[in-house]
Parts: sequence; structure tokens; C-alpha cells
Amino acid sequence: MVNPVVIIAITLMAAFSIGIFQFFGKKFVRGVFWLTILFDFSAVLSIAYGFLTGKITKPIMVKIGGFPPPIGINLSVDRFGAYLAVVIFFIGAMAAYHWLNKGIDDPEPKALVLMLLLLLGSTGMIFTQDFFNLFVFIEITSIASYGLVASNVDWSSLEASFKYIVIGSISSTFVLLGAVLLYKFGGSLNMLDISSKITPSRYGGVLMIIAIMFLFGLLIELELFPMNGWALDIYQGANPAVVAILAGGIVKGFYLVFVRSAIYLKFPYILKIGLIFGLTTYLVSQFFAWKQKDIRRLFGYSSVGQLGLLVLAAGFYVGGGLQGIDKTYMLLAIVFFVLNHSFSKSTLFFITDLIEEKDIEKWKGVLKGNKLLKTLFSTSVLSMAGAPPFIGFWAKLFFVLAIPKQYFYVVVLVLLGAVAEIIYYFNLYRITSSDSENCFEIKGSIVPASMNTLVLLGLSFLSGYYFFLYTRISVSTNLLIMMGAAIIIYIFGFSRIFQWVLSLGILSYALYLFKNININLQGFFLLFILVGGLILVFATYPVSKKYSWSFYPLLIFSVLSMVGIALAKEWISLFIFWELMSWSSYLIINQGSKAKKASWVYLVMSAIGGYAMLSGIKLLTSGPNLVPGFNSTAMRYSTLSAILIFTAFLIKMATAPVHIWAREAYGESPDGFTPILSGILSKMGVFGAILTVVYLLPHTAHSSVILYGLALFGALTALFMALFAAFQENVKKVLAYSSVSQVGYILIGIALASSLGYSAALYHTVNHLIFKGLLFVAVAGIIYRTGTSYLPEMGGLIRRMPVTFLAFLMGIITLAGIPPLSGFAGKWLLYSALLEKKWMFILLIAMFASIVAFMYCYKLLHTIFLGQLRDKYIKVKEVPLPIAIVELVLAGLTMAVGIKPSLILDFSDKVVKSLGFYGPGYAYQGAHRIVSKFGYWNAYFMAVFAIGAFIIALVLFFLVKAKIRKVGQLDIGYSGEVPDSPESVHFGYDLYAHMRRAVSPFISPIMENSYKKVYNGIAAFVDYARRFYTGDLNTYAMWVIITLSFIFYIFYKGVF
Amino acid sequence: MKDNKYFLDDRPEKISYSEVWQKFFNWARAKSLWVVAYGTGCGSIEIPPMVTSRFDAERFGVSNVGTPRQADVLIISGYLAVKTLKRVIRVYEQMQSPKYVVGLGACTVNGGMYYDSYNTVNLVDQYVPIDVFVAGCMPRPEAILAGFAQLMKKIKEGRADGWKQYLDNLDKYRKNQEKVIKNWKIPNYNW
Amino acid sequence: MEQTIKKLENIFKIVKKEKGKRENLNILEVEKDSLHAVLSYLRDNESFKHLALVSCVDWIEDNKFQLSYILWSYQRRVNLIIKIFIDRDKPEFKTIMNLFPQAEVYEREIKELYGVNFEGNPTQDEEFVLEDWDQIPPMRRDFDTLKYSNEMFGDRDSEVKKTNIRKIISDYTDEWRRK
Amino acid sequence: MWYKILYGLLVVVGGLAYGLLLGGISRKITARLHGRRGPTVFQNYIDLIKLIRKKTAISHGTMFFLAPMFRLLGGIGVLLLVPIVTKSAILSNFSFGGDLIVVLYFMVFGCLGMALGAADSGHPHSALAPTRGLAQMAGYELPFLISVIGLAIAHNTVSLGTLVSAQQGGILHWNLFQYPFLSIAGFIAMLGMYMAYPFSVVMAPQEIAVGPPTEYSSTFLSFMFTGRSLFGVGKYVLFMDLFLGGATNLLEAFVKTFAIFLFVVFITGVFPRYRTEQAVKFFWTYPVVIGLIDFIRIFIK
Repeated sequence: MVNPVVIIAITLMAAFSIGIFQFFGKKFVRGVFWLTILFDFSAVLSIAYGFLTGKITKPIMVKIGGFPPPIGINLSVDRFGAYLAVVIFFIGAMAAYHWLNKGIDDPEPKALVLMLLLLLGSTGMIFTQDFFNLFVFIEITSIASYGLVASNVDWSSLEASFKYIVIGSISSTFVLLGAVLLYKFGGSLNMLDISSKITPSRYGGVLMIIAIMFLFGLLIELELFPMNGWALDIYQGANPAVVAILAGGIVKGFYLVFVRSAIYLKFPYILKIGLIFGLTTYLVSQFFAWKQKDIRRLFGYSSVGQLGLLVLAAGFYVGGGLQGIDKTYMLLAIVFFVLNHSFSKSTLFFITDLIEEKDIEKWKGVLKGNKLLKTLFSTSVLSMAGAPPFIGFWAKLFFVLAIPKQYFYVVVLVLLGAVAEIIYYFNLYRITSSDSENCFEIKGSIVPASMNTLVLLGLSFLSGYYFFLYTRISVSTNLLIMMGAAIIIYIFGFSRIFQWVLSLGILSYALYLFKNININLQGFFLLFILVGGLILVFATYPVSKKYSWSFYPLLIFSVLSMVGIALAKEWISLFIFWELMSWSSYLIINQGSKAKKASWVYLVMSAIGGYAMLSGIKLLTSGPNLVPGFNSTAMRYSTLSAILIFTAFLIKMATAPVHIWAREAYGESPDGFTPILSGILSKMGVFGAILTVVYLLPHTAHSSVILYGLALFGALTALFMALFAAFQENVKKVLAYSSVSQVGYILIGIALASSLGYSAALYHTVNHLIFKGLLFVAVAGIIYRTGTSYLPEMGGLIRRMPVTFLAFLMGIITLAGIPPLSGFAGKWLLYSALLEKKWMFILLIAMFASIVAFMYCYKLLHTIFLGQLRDKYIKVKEVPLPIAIVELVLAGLTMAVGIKPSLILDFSDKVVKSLGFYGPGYAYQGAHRIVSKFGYWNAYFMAVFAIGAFIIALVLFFLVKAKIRKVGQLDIGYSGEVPDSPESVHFGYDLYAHMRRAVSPFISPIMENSYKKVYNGIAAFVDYARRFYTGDLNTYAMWVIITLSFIFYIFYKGVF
Repeated sequence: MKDNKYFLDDRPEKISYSEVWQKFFNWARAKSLWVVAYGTGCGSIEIPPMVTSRFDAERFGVSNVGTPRQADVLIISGYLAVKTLKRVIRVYEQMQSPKYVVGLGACTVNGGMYYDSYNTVNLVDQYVPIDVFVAGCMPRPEAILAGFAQLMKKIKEGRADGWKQYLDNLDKYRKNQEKVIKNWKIPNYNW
Repeated sequence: MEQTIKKLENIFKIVKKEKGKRENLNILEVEKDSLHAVLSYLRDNESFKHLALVSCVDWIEDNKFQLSYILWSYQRRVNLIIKIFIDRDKPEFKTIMNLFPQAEVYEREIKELYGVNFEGNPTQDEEFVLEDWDQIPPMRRDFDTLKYSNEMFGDRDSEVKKTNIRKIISDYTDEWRRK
Repeated sequence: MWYKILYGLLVVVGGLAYGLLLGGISRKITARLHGRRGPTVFQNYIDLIKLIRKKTAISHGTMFFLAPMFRLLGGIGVLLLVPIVTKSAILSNFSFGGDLIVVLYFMVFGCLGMALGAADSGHPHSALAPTRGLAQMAGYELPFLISVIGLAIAHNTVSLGTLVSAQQGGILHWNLFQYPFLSIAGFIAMLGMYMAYPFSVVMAPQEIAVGPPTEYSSTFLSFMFTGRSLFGVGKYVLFMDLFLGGATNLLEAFVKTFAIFLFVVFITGVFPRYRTEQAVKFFWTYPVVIGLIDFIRIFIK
């Protein structure tokens, strides 16, 4: 352990002696610099290590000059100060390394002096126990920053530096005034001494003025709205290395000082400051960033927003009246936020300097080639946006959990801001990950960014560990190990076939692990996910060629996170895995070459859903129980929370009002992933919906209304999506709407909340996996062979792909619900359930929807397989073997289940019984005849009858048939003409043009357009509101004064 | 266009004519004549009156169909140009056996008033086997019905074997056809 | 109408004026070089917006082709035929598609049946009604259609073809006229 | 079990004879409405015989080959799944196999088969016709479903046998009189189901050749013909069971189905043809509004 004074002294000495050392040459100066940094870093690291391991328990107090406090100045290194110092020195070292390896400007040696001073100042700021001394260190820090900001000698950085000087001076003036008045007031400048003299009842008068001045000065440094125009200019104009230190380290020092001062001064309104300034800053920055074109300024907005969030958290931590575990959570949230922001943001700033491109639009395709850069960038962006399992996610989670329940609106607003954050961050990600011809050269060293990211990953791991440790949520170790395996696949890459085999192996292993699982709701879905995932992942191999190395790891990750959802025992763990699933599926969808926009929409919708769920879960928490299990309910908020939680599931199911992401995301996602997206992933919404209906809705006041509304949503979804599907010309988009439409049926079944309804929903869930998996897999194969997903370009493929056609036909028959295949059972159960409840209108819409569905069923069969075969597909082969195998397996399944529905119904019966029902709602009469209250139906007989009648017809035909010749494809009776090409007689485009004339008002994309309008409206508004930052120093200064007056007004006069 | 990819290029085979219960089936064939009317010339205007209320051919079992695949009778209604002859051949060969052809009007018999035209085929029966000619320029619907009565009689008696003649003497017919159709663009055999 | 023709006479050289068989039909013969100008003038200034037909007559005795452009005015409800003569040995003329795009089809027909070449018409060489015609254009009067028919389509050994029906018919009509 | 199959075959043969006869009568009546003499009522038998004994046929592919069998299967299925005479062992057919929902979905089987065969022929008109058919189906099924669901809820059953027995006890117990508006909606929908004028845009003779079977000939066509006849009879019986109180003996069944048949024939004989979207709009307005009167009555009750 090193005496903290030594750190400051040595750094100071080194800084000032560099002026002399420069005569020994550049290398020597660098050596001194690095030695100093290394020493400082190891010193603070040793202290921090001491705190971490518990060797040091009390803050280290150092007296300077031998005078005891309060007379002498003293330093104190407490736990957080030490940690923060480590972070600051680490980031500082990285920034310095980055700068020195950039190799364009020659910053030494003056810059090194300033750099050391900056680090020194901020460390001192953290360590000092004296208010005046604090001012001194703030001044040192600020002056060093002014110089460093201006070091990048161009107009914008000079301007930024000048603004910083002016505003910074105002800030330090207030700090100094505060310190002076404090001395007058308390006769001392020692923090502890002053603190002991203050009691909250004495607030008012001069103490209030002191506190306001002091804190106000710090608030300016914390870049809070509306006093942060200068900060954004710095982020935009200054050298990214400097910005990285400022944003990643120094500002955090100010933050710590702010929190500590607030504690010592016992300022009573700190929560109000947090709520007014912190929350406003957070929201405003997250929205203002939407239309930002300059990437550094964009990150600047993000940094400012994070600081706002930190101030808000500090408000809650210091003045929110948190007790016990809540306080711990909030503290952890703050720590995680700080760490997350320091490491991610500095990485991002490093990367902006590596690419040297400021305009966002020019970042198009940056990440295309470079795997390392892509990983660094993605990790930072994901962590910043709060994606699991990165540290930002855990921070947000802790934060939300710790906020007292009466501040629910804060939760909503913060999550709203988080959605806004995702919107602009992933707009950026969309641009960077899209295809482009642009070539980029990495200018500089990638080491600092990599080091940062490495630390970030380690911290993410630790924070996740801490989360589970503190919330006492149990999570399956096996699952985590398998997820780790996915990460290993990601890191090492391997060859594609090995990845495939490994993925299958992981899933099989999971299936082996859970083979004896109890068939209740969770067990049912667990088996469903694993078996379905195994089958569908098997088919991905041929089509995975097009996608990047991360395809299989992410695929496994998303499937395993679904397993996590099914295994979840509390809402929170469900939420965690839910988010994991959303984000990993987003990253997979994003790999589709045209899917960038679509995946962005998907992500934003998912985020809205996920955060709605989180806020709903927040409402469920009561008292000390911050991690509600499925059974726990707080009566008062249940309706709202149920609706909020349901929103997430509805969005994942893409039902009627929130369906807008589905078409493009399904249509453009990688062909190998679409079956999983449609067959399994959307079923997680079903799982959640059943959970909600079973566990939450019974406790709500309006459950019957909600259920009927849900059924109506489901029915309208089923109808309109089936209608939309008929007018799509892209095969995957037809199937996308079809999927959504089928999920609408499942939703009806759930909303019925009767045993028969659940049976129908569960049956249809599995059945939908079978046939939609089959169809999507077949389509993947067809696209693989033909190279197009545009329906009018296909046609006649039955002649080249008979096996696929057979399977596809069976899939379509199942989809249409025609007996004797398995589709009919689901329809029959659902209709029986609806009849039982006498929901006539729902039944009408549902049945009608299934009629409308025939339109697109026929369209798919005809335009892909029938009609004329084009010349360019003459040599097309049957789909690749893995796909063909999966097709046949699924086709066999649908046939088997069609003959014997009990293959699925046995499972669903068990689930329904485990949900507390007496029986499945229907009964067996004899071996095969199924009887409900209203009707009856014998699947076995129907199958035998259909096959028998078909055989009889065939035999009859061969008895009487004429001499049959198979003719060529253009030998058609075409008014005596000879058709000149297959294209000229193939009817494949806009099959339902006539129908369009009848239904045109219903098929216009009203919902999509209104979402677009809302988004564009907000974007236009924030783009306009962004003019708040005029770039004019006078305005900024004016805002500082106005804010000061405002603070005085509200606190001094006690308006609140 | 002799591309096997698009068209079946096999030569149609000869078909045995005899069958059990031949008389009965011939009666059925005679009583159910589905007509594809190829409106090559002015005669096509006489077909609609024939099948609608005034003359009502349906009472004899004669009705219109829109496709050669289902038709039993091909009506060549009036003069045939070389260009239309190609289409007639294709339509005729696309019909399923047994099939019959009725030629309407003087033009199909020997060119009629267009006997010296550079573009009117004079002797249609050289190119497709005609079972019944109906004379007149143009024949009235009554005359056409009379022609159909003749055709029915021939079918019942088993004498309406133009389709068989055509299959038996395909080479001869082809030679004649190819003489006037200089550029044989249609497939070798129309299926 | 008179005025129109007078105006036309002032500007262009009118070779010959004729009165048609109908009240509202006038026939003007112009020089072939001025045809485009005449048509353009009539179209733009005199409301003859509609080109009803372009036809051709084979004056084999004069060794000339006559091209007739039949115009129609919707406002005045009159027809005007502008005719020109071109050399039969060198049957070439310029297209009027720039004035009346629909002339494309008419010119194509004339090209096929008379062999008059219209410079600037992109589709004139496509088949119009005949397929695979390998003789001289059939509507030229030096084409012996009876001979061609006999050679090509044969005969049923009847008296019909040996009789000159044309002559019988013309004799008959002459007799009818005399009455 | 075997005697059931025998009975089934008998019903099929009888149904075919009856269906062909009805077709002939329909042609005769239509002719008379046009002021023609028309063909004999046995014309359809003759046509069928002729088609079966055509000597050659062409095929375009597997689906084209199998489609007539599907069509026939659909016809047989519908005929055998609805009880002709409810209490009779022979004539209640195979209605134990499934209820009304099963029948409704099985009806699609034949249409689907035909549509696929038509599409496989590669003829653009053949492919166009099913799209029209499916669009029109989306039209007429709405009023039809209104009446079917209304009846099912009103009688608490979707079993055809129970539906019929609920209507026993006098003519006024028939659904036709109990729920007149549902019946009107149902019968208008039935016109669409028969795809005859004014809803004949699917087959659309003269416009798109003969619709789906444009490329079908000979034996194939005869199977389609047979399937269609059986299908027609099946639907008459279904409507009899739904609205006219079913039948207690064979004679009653003949009379009632014949009455429904006459209704269809007299409507179709005098109307011109709707375009697809006109037909759809028609079905979605008048019959739906009419049907909803009773539907809401049942809903409130």
C-alpha cells in the first residue's frame, strides 16, 4: 500500500520535471511519463485491491504537514475513491497510449505534462477532504483540460476549449464562493468537520446558499441540462483521446465529488436535483441524439445522458430514503453505470479516432470486414444501450429495482429514455453494419480499445455474478455453461461445419439434461424449444454460408436463452433471458443483407416490449421482495402490470397493433433463422402470455374485459394478417404474415382461459412449429437453390423439387387446417373452445380468417411450384440434404399427428392439468373419437376415410383411363397459338388483383404508417429542439445564470 | 421451334378403333358433341345463333366449350388463310380422339369466292380431315344443324373416322401442310 | 372548306383539285416533297387532327404508286384526302410518324402489300398479315394471284377454277348498269 | 364396418345418379328460361359416358394427374359426411366421423385439389380461375359462417344429427322459419358456393375458357365431372340438414333437396355475371347484414 500523498507528489513532480527532461529527448520523456502512470496505477490498484479483498476496511486518512484536521488539510482514500482512481488511471493510460500511437500530431511533451496534471488533479479531487483543497484540485483539473482540449489545433477544438474556459471559470467561481462562505459559516473547511456541524433542520439562509453555490458549480461540471452546450462542443471538437479521459474518467471524479459534497453538506433536496436536472438531462439528451449526424457529438449526447442518469441515481441514493437492500442495489447500479460508461464510452471514442470519420452516414459498412473492430464496437454499443449480459444491463436492472415504488413514473421515464437510446445507438449500428463498398483503414493502435473491452467483458461477468448474488435468483448452471460454450464458439470461430455440429451437440446435450423434466407449462415449452430447435438448427447448415461467423453462436445463444425463459422461476429472470433472446435474435436478424432496417425496427419494438415488461415487473414488487415470483401479486397495480407485461409478449407474438416489425424482420432475416424465429421464438410470447393469463390476470379487477380484448386482438390479427399475406410478393413475407396470423389463433386460445382453449393454444403452438418450420425450411432451401425470394420469379419448381413440393404441400394443407393432416385438430379444438364460451363474434372472425388464409396458401403453392418452369431453373436441383431431411421429418410428423392427434394432445393435457384444470376440456370416446360439448370428430377415421377414398378413386381411374400422354410444359391449348416462352404464360404476379379492388381500404398499411408518423414526428421535433444548443457562448452562459436563478428560486424560496 | 424442353416431340400413335359396346358408345358420342368453334372467317357469325335460343343446338347435345382439350368437334367456319391454317392444325392436334371436323361454307370446300386469292387455302381437307362439309356462302344455322345431323349419323354408323385417317396418313397430311406453310414454326407434333 | 383550300394554295403548290363523291370530301394532289408540310399545316392550323387512313394505289400503267392520306376534322366534320405520287420503280417515301404516330401501322401494311419503303418507320419490316411471304408483294398488280393460288393451293379438278369468274361478274354488272 | 363401406358405395352411386340428373334438369330448365327446348334431362349421363370413353388424354404432371382424384375424393367426402336421412343406418352415412366443422373443412379438399391440378397444367387461365374462386370464397363464406355459427350457438351443437333432430316437430321448427334471416344469408351464400350465375366468375365460360379445367380432357374431366356432381348433391343435403329440418325418409330428402336445387336453378338462370370484387362486395354487404339480424338476436339471447 502506498501513501496517497506520494501518488500526488510523484505525479506532480514528474509533471513539472518533464519540462526539464525534454532536453534528454522524446524517448526519455515518454519513459518518465509511463513510469509515473505505471506507478500511480499500481499504487491505486493496490489500495483498491486492499478494499476489494477486505484487507482495508476503513478509509485511509492521511494528514498533511502533521496538523490534525480540521486545522490541517488531509486526504482520505475511501473505497469508491480508490476504485475510481483505478478507473481514471487506467483510462488515462489507455488514452495516452492511444494518443501516442496515433502518430499524426506530436503532443509531447507539453501534452504529457497536461495529461499528468489532469490525472493528478482528478485524483486529488477524489482524495481530498478539504473544501478549499477541492477547489484547488478542480482548478488544476480544469486548466489541464482546457489545454488538452485545445491541443488538437483546429478551429473547433479551440472554440470548444474557449467555451470550456469561460463556463469552467464560472463553475470554479461558484465552488470557490461556496468554499469561502462555508469557512465563514462553519469556521472550517474540513469536510467531516463541517458535516458534523450541519443538521438538516438548520437548512435555509446562508447554508442553503453555500450548498447551492457549491453543488451548482459541480453541476455545471457534470454537464447537466441546460448548462451543457459547451460539453457537447468538447466531445465534438476535441481530440478523442482527451475526450475519452474526460468522459471516461474526469467527469466521474466530479461526480464522486458531487455525491460526497452532497452527503457532507447534508443537502436535503438532492433527490429533487436528481429528478429535475438528472432526469431532464437524461431524457433530453437521449432524444436530441436521434438526428445527430456527427458521431462524436452523438456519443457526447449519450455521455451527457448517462451523467444525468447518474445524478438521478445519486439523488435516489443520497436523498431517496432508500433502506437496506434497496440502497445496496442503487449503489451497485451507480457503480455499474460508472464502470459501464467509462469503459464503453472511451472505447467508442477511441474507435471514432481509429476510423477518423465524423459523419455518421460515412460510417456505412465500417464493421464489415474487421472481426476485432466489430466485436469491440458491438460490445461497447451493446453495453451502452443496456443489452444483456453486459454491465449496462445489470446497472439498469439494479437501478429500476432499487427505485422506490412511489416513483414509478421515474422508472417509466428512464426506460423510455433507454428506448430512445437504443433507437439512436442502433441506428448507428445499422449504418455501420450495412453492406458498403467503402474501404476503411484503421489509423492508430487498436490496443487501448481492446484492453478497455476486455475489462468491460470481465466487469460484465462480475456484475452479472453480483446481480445473481444479491438478488438471490437461481439460474441453471448447466445453461450458463452451455452459453459459455456458445461464446467459445464465437471467439475461436472454428469452421462452419464444426460450428454446426457443435451447436447440434449443445442442443442435444441440453435435451439430454432435461429429458426427465416434469411436463408442466415450463417443461412443455422446454421440450418444445429444444426438440424444435434441434430439428430446425439441423436444417441451417446449407444456408448458413452467407452469414458471418457469429451466426451459430448467436443462434445457440438465442435458443438457450429461450430455454432460460422456460426455466425461469421469477419474473426477473424471465426478463433477463427475455432480453438475452431479443438481443441475440436481433443480432442474427441483422445479418440478413437487407435486414438492417428491419432488424432495427425489431429491436426497438422488442426494447419497448422488454422495458414495458420490466416496468410491469417493477409494479409487482412489494416491500422487501424485489424479485417477484410468478405467484406473487400486489393487488393494487396488477391490472396495469399485467397489461405492461403482456405488451412484451404481444410484441414478440406480433399481434395486431404491434405487428409492424414482423413482415420485414421475418422477410429479411437469415433464411436459416426464420424458421426458428417463426416456429419457436414467437412462441415465447405464447409462453409468457399463458403465464400472465394464469398467474396475473386472475388477480386483476378487469380480467374478463382484458381477456375478451385479447381474443379480439387475436382474431383481428388472424384475419388481417391472412389478408395481408395474400398481397405480398415475397415468399418469406407471405409466410411472415401467415405466422403472425396463426399466432393470432393461439392468442385466442389463451384468451379463452379455459381448459379447451389452453389445449387448442398448446396444440397449435406445436403444430405451428411443425408446419411453419417445414414451410420456412423448405423456402430456405428453395431460396438457396434459386437465389430469389421473389414469388413472380419462381414457378414450376415441382418438376425440379418433387420432394420439397410434397412436403410443402403437406405443410400447406396443415396450415389451411384441412383434414386429415394435423392442422385440423387445432382448428377444431379452438372452435370448440370458442363455441363453449359462446364468443360468437370471435368465432366468426377466426373461422373467416381461416377461409381468407386459403388465398395465400394457394398463392404459395402455385407461384413457387406450379405453373411454368423458367429456363433459368432448368438445372436447379432438389434442396440440400439436411433441409430435405428436416422437411420429410416434419411432413411425417404432421401426418402422424393428423392420424393420431393424441401424440401432442397427451402432452398438452398434462400441461392443462398442471395449470389447475380438471381435464383437457374434451373427452375420448373409444380410441380415437374426440368429443367436446358441442361436437365430435374422429381423426383416425377421417384419415383412413380420406386415404381409402383416394385409393378407390385412383383404382377406378386406372380401370377406365384413356391412353394418357405426358406432354411438354408449353403444350397448352392457347387459342391455337404456340406460347413463345414460359414467362409469357405463367400467371405469377399479383394473383389477387381482383380481390385487391374489393378490399383495398383494409390492406393499406395504416398501422405501419402511423408508427412511422409518430417516429418521424418525434424525430422532427427533437431535430428542431436541438437548436437549443446554439453553439454560442453567450447563450450557454445565459443558461448557466438562468439555471442558477431557477435553483435559487425553487430551493431558497422553497417552492417545492 | 423444335425444342424438346417445352414440347412433347413424340409422334402420335395409331389407335385401334374397335371396342366392346361400340354402338352404344358411338351413340353417346353422337349425342354429346362439344364444339370448339374456330372463327376463321365470316362463318363464325353463324355459330352464336346456332347455339342460342333461335336454333338451339343444345337440344341435340351440341354445346360450346372454350378449349380444344375438351372438344369433340372442330368447326372451321369459313375461309382459311395460311396463317390461320397453322392455328387450325395446332388446335386440331390438341383435341383428344375421337374428334371430328366440320367445314363451313364454300370456302372450305374449294376456296369459294376467294378461289383465286393468294391467301386462301382452297382445299381444306388436304390439311385436316373433314368429316362433314356444309355448303353455302355462308350456310344458315339450319344448314349447320343439318350438317351436324349428318355428322351424328356418321358417328353412329361408325363412319366418322377422319381422326383415324389423319393418324394413319399423318405423313401425307404433313406433306400437304408443309407445302403451304413454308416456315414450319409450330412444334413437329402438337400435343 | 373552300377557304382552307385557298389558304393552302397560297402556301403550297396544289397540283390538282378534285371534288369527292360526298359533299364533305375533297381530294387534293400535292407534290410529294411538300406532303409533310401540308399535313403538318392541316393538322396544326386547320383542325385536321385525325389521320383516318393511309392507302396506296398501284397505277401500273403510269408506273406510279399513289399514296393517299385521308384526314378527318372533328370540328368541321369533313374529310380531306391528300394524295401524292411516287415512282413505281423506286417505291420509297418518308414516314409521317413524326406527325401522326398511328401511321406506323398503315405504313407497315403498305410496305407488306405494296412494297413501298417508308424511311424512318422502325417496324415496317415486321409481318403484318402475311406470314412467311416470299413472293413479290401481293397487292401489286403484276402479281398473278390466280396462278399463285393454283400452284400453291391446288384444285379439286372442278370447272370452277377454269372459269374466269371475275369476267362473268364484271359482265353482269355492266349489263346491270346499262339497264 | 364392411357393410358401412358397401352402404357408402351405394350412396355414392345413388348420389352420382341423382347429381347428374339434377344437372340435366338444370340444363333443361335454363334452356326453357331462355326460350329453348334444351337437351334431354339425361344429357349429363351421355356426356359422362362420352368423356369416359374418350380414347386419348394428356397429362401435364403429377399434380395434374392426381387432382381429379382429389376432386372426386372431396365430392365423396362431403356426400358421405353429411347424413341424408338422419336416423337411417344406411343413409346417415359416415356422419359419425365428424361434425359440421369437419365437413366445412373437408369441402375445401376437393377445391384445393382441383386448384392445384389446374395450376400444374401451366395454363394461365387455369391458374387465374382458382384465385378468383378463393377470392369469391372469402366473399360467400362470411354470410355462410354467420348462419352456421348462429345455428350452432342457437342449438348448442355442431353435430349435424343433433341439428336435424332439433328441427323436428313440424314445419315451423325448421331453421328456415325459426331463424329466417340466417337462412336467407345461408342461401345467398349457397349461390356463391355453387359458382353459378351471377357468381360464375370462377368458371367464367367464354371469358377464361372454362376456368380451372381448361387443360383437362377425357377421363380426367369425367372424374372432375363426377366429383362436381357428388359435391353438388352433398351441399344440397347439407343445406337441407341445416335449414330445412333434414329428412326422415328418402322421399323427403329428394323433395327437399330438389326444392333447394330449384331455388338455385331459377336464380342462376336469369342473372348475368358479377366480377370478382363485385361478388365479394355483394356478399360482404347484403347477406351479412341480413344474417347479422338473427346472429345478434342469438348473441343477446
